[in-house]
Amino acid sequence: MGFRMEALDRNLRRAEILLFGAVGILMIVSLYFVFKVVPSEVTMGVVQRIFYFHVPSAWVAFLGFFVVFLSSIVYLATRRLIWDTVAHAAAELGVLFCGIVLFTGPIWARPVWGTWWTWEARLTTTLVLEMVYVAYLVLRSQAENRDQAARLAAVVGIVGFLDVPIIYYSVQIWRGHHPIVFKSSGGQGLEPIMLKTFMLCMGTFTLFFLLLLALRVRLGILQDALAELKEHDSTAGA
Amino acid sequence: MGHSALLTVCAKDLRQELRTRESFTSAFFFSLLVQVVFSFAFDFQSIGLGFEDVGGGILWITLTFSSILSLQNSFLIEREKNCLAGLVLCPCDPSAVYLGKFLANSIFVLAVQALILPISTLLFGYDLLRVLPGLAMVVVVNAAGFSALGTLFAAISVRTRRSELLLPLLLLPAATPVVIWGVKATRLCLAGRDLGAYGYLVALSACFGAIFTVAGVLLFDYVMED
Amino acid sequence: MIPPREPDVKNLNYLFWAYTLIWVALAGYLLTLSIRLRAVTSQLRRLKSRLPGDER
Amino acid sequence: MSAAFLQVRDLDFRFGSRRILRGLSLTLHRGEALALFGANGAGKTTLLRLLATLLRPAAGDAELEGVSLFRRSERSRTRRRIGFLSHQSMLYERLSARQNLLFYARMYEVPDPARRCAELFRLVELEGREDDPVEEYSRGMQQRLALARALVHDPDLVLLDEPFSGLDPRAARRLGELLVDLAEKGKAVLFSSHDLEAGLSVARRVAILWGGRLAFEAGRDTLTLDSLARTYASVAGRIA
Repeated sequence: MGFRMEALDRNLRRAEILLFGAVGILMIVSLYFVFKVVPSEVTMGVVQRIFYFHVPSAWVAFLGFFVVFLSSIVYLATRRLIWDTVAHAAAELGVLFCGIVLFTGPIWARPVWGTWWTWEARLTTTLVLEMVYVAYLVLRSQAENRDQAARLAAVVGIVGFLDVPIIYYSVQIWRGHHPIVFKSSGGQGLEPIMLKTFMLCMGTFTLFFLLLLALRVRLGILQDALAELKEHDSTAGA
Repeated sequence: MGHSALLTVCAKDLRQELRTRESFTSAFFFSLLVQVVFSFAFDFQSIGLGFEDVGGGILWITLTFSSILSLQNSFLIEREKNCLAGLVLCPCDPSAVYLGKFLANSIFVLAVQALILPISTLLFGYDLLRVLPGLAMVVVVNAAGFSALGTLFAAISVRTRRSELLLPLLLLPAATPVVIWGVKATRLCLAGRDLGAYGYLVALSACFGAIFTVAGVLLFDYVMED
Repeated sequence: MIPPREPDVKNLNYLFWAYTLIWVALAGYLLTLSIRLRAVTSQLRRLKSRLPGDER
Repeated sequence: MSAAFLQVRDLDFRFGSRRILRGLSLTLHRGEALALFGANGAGKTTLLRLLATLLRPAAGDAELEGVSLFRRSERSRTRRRIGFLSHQSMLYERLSARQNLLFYARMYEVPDPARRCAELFRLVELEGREDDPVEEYSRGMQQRLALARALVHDPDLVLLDEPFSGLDPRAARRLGELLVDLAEKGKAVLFSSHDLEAGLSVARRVAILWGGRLAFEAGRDTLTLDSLARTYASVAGRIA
């Protein structure tokens, strides 16, 4: 493995330990706040507490897609595979957190609106984005070799992200009426304690995202190194 | 220098299609099949719905999937004898190849629609002539928007192992905006509303097409590189 | 401000399921990552030991 | 000898994690034909595709009269000067030979496409079959048409990947004469081959590609067929 890669690997490992500690503590504090400290929202009752993890998941998924977008551009400019590894890791996390949003959404909607699925603008956008980035991951698996996968995925990573605001806007038009009181109650209507808890959860999830990203990127680097060694092994032997 | 390569590529695709008529026949019969199946499914008299309510969906499913067939074919013909490499080696700007293919694909899709729409009036008994000018514009703008993104994704998926699987998977979610605006505009148009009612939707689809044509022009070079 | 008890109780299981599933997803992913990481590092170590000479 | 027309300096190429070319260097002059020998997988095709600007090298550079082949800003001008005949014909089977050639002539912005195509059909002896679809052509005829396609814009550097493979002796001889004629007209010709004899009959210089580099290079006149065969075996033997 190249010298620079080993340095990166060491830094990632150091970052992981720090993040692991921070996320561990923050997660416990968040859970304590969400279940013990913060009062229930008056209209929806206790089930509204799903909000404190649901919305941060959506934010982190969106952050993941943004990281894919940036690292795809940098990869196309510099052609260094490390950026492609970052894009791949971020896309995988984006899909994971979108999945979390997509199944906590209905669980929240069921008791409050009586239906599992509501074509609410944000939830629908998340569904469409999940499909776009699952297609991104399928593209990677279908590519013939690593360089082609990186190049084609980078193009889809860029085009996919350009599509995000357009999808949201088109879904907004389709659903027409004002979005159901999902997030807006979180914004203005929240009491200070609720807002603090919400911010706490956002911070926790962002750190959690960074932890998972570091782990997944390191995995990508090691996989590349392994492939190189195997290749070397086979040609040296031949 | 640019437009000559664009027209040459487009002319070549049209000439090849005229000679083989592969993508036209497959797209046309697929669309016909979809329309026939829908006319089985919706017996308008009994369910009390006019065609206006459902027509948008029917026309759009036909348009979407038949364009995927012709987008797929437009790059499969290049893959056969590695003509993709032949195109890459040309001194022209790769975006000229993209725009040439985009133009050819849009023409194929619209040719299929031009034949399917009259047939759908027979199957579903709505008055096409009354809505024709508006509907034609909606179909043209949305087909172009769909092909703009579709041409880029077709060029991407043809290079991978399973391009037939990958193109719909990549294109359909990403093209959701065009489908949503297209269906909504078609329904308003079929309901006899004037341009004022659905003009903004056609404008939005046009923006979608413009954005992804520019993206295609800028990114096509990276896709075609071996 | 003590939250009213009765209307919440039946929704409690939804809350429970939501958080459980979030945890299963996150912890599960973390687990698979660490397993895959351990597998790759051990394979790397084994392969490296087999090619002592031309270590690049 | 004039200055080097094509200068390749320690070219590296990696396919995924496999290093196919390892610091390959090569020079080619105008009016010279170089035969490139090497076993399958030695990197002959990769080298030719790199020089045709279809691939990007991991390291090293190749210059055409001082201009790098891989500089994006020069790419259009560079590609106008390179002709590439690959394993696959790059022809549209459903279109006629004339339509194929006219298409590429227009794409390369050849001044008078019709006249140029007629000239090429005469050169590759396909007169009278111009309007048949390429799918009705025999393998030899398709190869001749593919050669015409590679020469449509009268390139200065002509790259041919295994042009002699699958040709009967008569066709091989005719192709050899054509390549010699190209070199005499001042073109730089680089072709890969398995057929030592055919290569020797055409090339002014010979090279053997092995282990990602030129393991052997020599002028044609310093060699006989069996001395080349012996060197080839020893090169392959020594490194394997």
